[in-house]
Amino acid sequence: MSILIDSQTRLLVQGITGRDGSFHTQQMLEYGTQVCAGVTPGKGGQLFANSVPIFNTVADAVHQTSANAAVIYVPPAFAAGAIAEAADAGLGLIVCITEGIPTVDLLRILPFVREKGARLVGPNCPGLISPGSAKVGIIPGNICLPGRVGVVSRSGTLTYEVVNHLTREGVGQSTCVGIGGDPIIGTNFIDCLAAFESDPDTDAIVMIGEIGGTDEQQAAEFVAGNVKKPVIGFIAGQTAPKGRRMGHAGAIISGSSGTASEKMAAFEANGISVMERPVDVVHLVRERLGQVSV
Amino acid sequence: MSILIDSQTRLLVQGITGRDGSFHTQQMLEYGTQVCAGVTPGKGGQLFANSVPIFNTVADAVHQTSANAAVIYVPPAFAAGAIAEAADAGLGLIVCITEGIPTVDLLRILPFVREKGARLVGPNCPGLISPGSAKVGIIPGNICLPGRVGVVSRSGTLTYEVVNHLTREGVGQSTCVGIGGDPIIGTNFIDCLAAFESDPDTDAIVMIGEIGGTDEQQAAEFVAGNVKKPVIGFIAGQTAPKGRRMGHAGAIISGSSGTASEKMAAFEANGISVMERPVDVVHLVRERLGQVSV
Amino acid sequence: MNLHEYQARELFRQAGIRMPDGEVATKPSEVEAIATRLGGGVVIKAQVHTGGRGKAGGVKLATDPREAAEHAETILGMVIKDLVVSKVLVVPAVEISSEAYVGMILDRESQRPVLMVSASGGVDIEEVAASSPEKIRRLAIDPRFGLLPHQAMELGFALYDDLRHVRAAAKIMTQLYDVFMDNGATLTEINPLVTSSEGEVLALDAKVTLDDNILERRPDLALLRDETAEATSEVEARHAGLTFIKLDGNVGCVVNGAGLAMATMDLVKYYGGEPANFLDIGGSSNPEKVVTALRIITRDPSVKAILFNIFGGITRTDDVANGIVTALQQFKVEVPIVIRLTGTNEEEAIRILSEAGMTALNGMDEAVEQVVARVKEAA
Amino acid sequence: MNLHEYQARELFRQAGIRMPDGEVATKPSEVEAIATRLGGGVVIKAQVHTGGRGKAGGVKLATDPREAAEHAETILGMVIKDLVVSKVLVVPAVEISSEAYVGMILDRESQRPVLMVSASGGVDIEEVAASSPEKIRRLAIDPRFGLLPHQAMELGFALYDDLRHVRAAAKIMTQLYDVFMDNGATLTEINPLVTSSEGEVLALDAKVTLDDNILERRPDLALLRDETAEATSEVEARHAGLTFIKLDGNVGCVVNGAGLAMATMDLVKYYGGEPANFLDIGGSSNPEKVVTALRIITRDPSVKAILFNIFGGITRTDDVANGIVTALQQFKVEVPIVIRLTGTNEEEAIRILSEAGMTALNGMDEAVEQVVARVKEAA
Repeated sequence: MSILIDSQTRLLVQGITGRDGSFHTQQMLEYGTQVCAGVTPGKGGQLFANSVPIFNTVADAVHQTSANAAVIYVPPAFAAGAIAEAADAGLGLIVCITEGIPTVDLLRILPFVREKGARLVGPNCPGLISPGSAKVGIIPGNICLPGRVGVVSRSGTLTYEVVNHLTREGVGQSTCVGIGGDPIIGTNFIDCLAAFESDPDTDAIVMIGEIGGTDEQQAAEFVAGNVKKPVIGFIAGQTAPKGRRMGHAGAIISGSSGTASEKMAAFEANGISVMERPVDVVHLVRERLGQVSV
Repeated sequence: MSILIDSQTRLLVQGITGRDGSFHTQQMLEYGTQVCAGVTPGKGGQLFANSVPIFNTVADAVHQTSANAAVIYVPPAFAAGAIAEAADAGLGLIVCITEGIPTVDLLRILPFVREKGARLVGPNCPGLISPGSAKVGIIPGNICLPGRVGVVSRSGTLTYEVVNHLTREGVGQSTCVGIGGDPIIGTNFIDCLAAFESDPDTDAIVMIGEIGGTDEQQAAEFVAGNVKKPVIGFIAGQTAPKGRRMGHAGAIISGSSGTASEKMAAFEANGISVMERPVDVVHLVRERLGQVSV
Repeated sequence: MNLHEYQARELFRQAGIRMPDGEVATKPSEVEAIATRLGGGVVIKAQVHTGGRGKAGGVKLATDPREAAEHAETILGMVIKDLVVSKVLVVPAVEISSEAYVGMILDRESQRPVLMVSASGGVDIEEVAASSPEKIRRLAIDPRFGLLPHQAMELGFALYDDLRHVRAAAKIMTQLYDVFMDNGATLTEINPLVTSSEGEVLALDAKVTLDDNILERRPDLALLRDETAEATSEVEARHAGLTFIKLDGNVGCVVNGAGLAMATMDLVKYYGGEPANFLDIGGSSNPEKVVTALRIITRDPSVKAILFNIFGGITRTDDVANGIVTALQQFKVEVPIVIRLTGTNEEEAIRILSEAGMTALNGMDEAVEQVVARVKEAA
Repeated sequence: MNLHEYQARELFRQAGIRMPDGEVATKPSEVEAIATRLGGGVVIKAQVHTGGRGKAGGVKLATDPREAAEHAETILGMVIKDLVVSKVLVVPAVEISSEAYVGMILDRESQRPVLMVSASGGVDIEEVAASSPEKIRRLAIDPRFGLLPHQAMELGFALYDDLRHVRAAAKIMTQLYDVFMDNGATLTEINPLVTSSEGEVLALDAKVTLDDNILERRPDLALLRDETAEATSEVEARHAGLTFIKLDGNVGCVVNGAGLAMATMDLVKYYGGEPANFLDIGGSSNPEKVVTALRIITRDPSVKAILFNIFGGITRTDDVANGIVTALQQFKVEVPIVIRLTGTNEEEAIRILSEAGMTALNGMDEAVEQVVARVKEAA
């Protein structure tokens, strides 16, 4: 009951011995994710946490362990290379947590990833979690609850805030995906909306956007044409000034384009219920699910 | 009764106003080829030979004239760019006559041509001719005769020599293709063999190779597995010394590999009749066609 | 990171883009010397990170070195949109036959660099895009192949008829693409690209915005940062690993995560308050960051109350609590602080705060309502 | 075009490949000075375009400057496979822990540059390829993406265990790819790539072959051509736009087109003769080319008869006929000439020849049989 990852996902961790990589691998293992291999060049042959074999290269790791997904915690200078390595080794899902990758590296590597048929989530994203089954990335497991609402977001902690409201009120999630706030990302809203739409275990979708770009507008049009399930949306940055980058490289209003009001209008025009506050998620989901079941 | 080009081919000439381009365009027009457009940047709007419209860009030319093939006579420094331009404009066949293109330009541009779904013949080749229908390139029309033998060759004048023997003895040709003698070329023996094999108007195939590389050996294996029609082969360079480039950039015996004897052995081992001299082509074709018709 | 025109020109020059000569100066006497060296008329251009410098009087034509020095006197020290002009660029005046626009941007939709050209240059390209979009030709460039020669030529023909101009413009487009990719830019722009009366094609302006993420790899580019052209508090924040943007309200906000920070600002507004800033302490918590955050915010006299909104994931809420306590030991905070903490190590955080005599709230709405109320009490 | 080691080292250096210092010299006194500057033991290496210089005594170790000068005395002027050594490279002697092989070639089959590495370096790689192909790892590089970091690392792990060595080798592979692509090479090779006793990874040799077609675009590379290292007649031929290769026989051949030229040589052999050369006058005919061709061929005392085999397509046979007539006016040709001409303007050609008292044949076999007979008569 999820998209992209589930209890069958065999995860490989690139940068498993680094500070972030080792901490979050421990967390993923504790959550029950099948972490079957780690990669750190030069540490091939060692074990992580006395259980996960470490390899020098992703190719070796895939060959030995049949991993089918990768999560990347390597430093920004090496991250684009790590993405290419995972794609080249045939991994179908690559989740890149690393923040600060030069955009030019991504521009160059994305066509390679696409040719290899891999799906990249991120970079600079919290990853994803299918509550109760698997967690890939850094989304805290304890705020999630297995259930039937799909969540997709450009943000990290704002996602936690929204998910936390759902969980507290007993509204579980099928999968929560953080797609990242950079201008160039591998997986966008539409990809996730399409996946949730065709996931039999998702009943409603929460989409959390922010200022900058036109991804939300395009997603809204996609919803109108292709998504039958109820969609509830939020846009952060109503009070953001123009021309200033609000933390995320992608969160910037250029000229008159990319404003929160423009995006919220697109949501409303395309049948997406708009949350005014994060807390509104609960009643809107319930309302829309109620409508649907009528 | 031909491969790659016929009387329906609508040809565009890149570099139509240059010395070689204008001379050979005249020849192609006289042969009856449908030359429907020329391209020379800066001369858009003019006419070639009072009949062929000239455009600044291939895109313009294709848009205005529905050309479906290009032949390129531009100087080496611009030739790879011209190939890309033709491919980008959607032309299905691109014949590059230009000699002296830096190999590194071709390495970079070939994947683009392939992605666009275009077939490149050459570069540094004499082009092709479907006797009686169309001529694209520089193969002299007067030495050819319409008929049912396909000819494919790495060489220029050696092809003329062989075709001349056929024509004099009344053995006509379906199409003659000069694929060029460079190490990196767009269309190879196997491509042409496959095309001739499936051409209902070709009965036998003459393949003219030379020293260097292993294209002929691979072609021979392809013949054994995939070509039912009789194939007659020639290899130039039996007396060539090792390690010296015999004119063509591709004609060089490296170490013990790429020798004429090795290639002729591969021909014989795979059912290809080997011509000792160019003149042998006539009786071998007749002999093999006789065998087939028995 | 925005570059000054004179810095962008240096990157252009490395890529071979043809431009008039030009030199940068900080004093009128230098401007006079440069104008003398260049000979003839010159243009003096304020070097500030903002558009509209022309309208603000930051660009002036001088017919001789003396007039150049006079203009420099006026322009140096001028304030344009809150920014003080401390440098001017001096270039020869060029007689212009035509003005075009050529720019490269990072395009989110195609996930590619996009080259935009327009024969209508020298004006605000966004206005052209809005009013006459048909006047702009756009081309998404596939980085696997780069800007192909025929693509550049096609766009050149969209600007000019004369083949020499077309070829020159095509070359400049290729060079502009190189500047973009080789330096990790998110924008490279020439506005206007002109044909001179001698028939040359020249870049009369140079604009480059760099991807901040490239700077670690390219210390040469990082050196181009001009911190004098930024607000002091934002520079201080960046050095501490924070993202801080000053706004006009009175509720100081300290949040972890950019999305949550924006949502927090929005909620302040929702409950009738006005956020005084955007402040993201980022993913990895560190008490020192919190101290710096508080120091920056409390320096702003318009701040009447401070809101912490921390959702602990990677961020450990106890680190944040420690930061608050440390800050309050180091300096006095005159305005009320409302703290919302939840997530990682939240119990420890609450213990730390309560030992220091503070309490923390669990809900975001509750916290925002409270901080807005405190501001109103203070008013 | 083959480069000398010292020239290849310069391209390597521009790409950042780590190598021991080294300098080139043409006199023993210079070698002594360089050895003094470098200090310690040095290796003196003959700069010739041929393999096997080591076996031929063209590479020598010297423990001090004096011995270096002595070795230079021996090596300079030495003849290795017909080539006179006029330059030596002097490099510090390096204590070596391991020798590997790293090379890039242009691969016809994959139509890509192929990187080859082997932990068994310092020996003839073709022998390794023949005897133990499993010791060589090959990777075809997609020029759209270049050599990706993980690909270089994987190959690095095929050579070394120590991560520092792996990273250093991966870096050198990337640089070697850059040398290949940036200079239009068809071969770039390091044999051996060594680990020094200090743990460094260094290129101890440098080999580069350039694509002749790149030279027009790159005058800097064209300057590297060392015509003293080539046969004089081949240099003369190239300047005239011909391709000429000296062989051991006695039938001089002048042909248009490389394939036909080879087929002509083969046919000479078939009819019992021995070709004295490969000579292709190329596509565009020009009487002057024919004159040069005849001049070069007649200089070879072993040539007993000359065969022209011209199939006119772009080549105009009348141009060739004119060239023959002009040449015979300019200098005396002592050996018989057999001419086969067919194709473009053949009637005019025959007229020109007959006016000069010559005849032309129409068939290739006929002409070859006749020229072989003439040689036998002469014997």
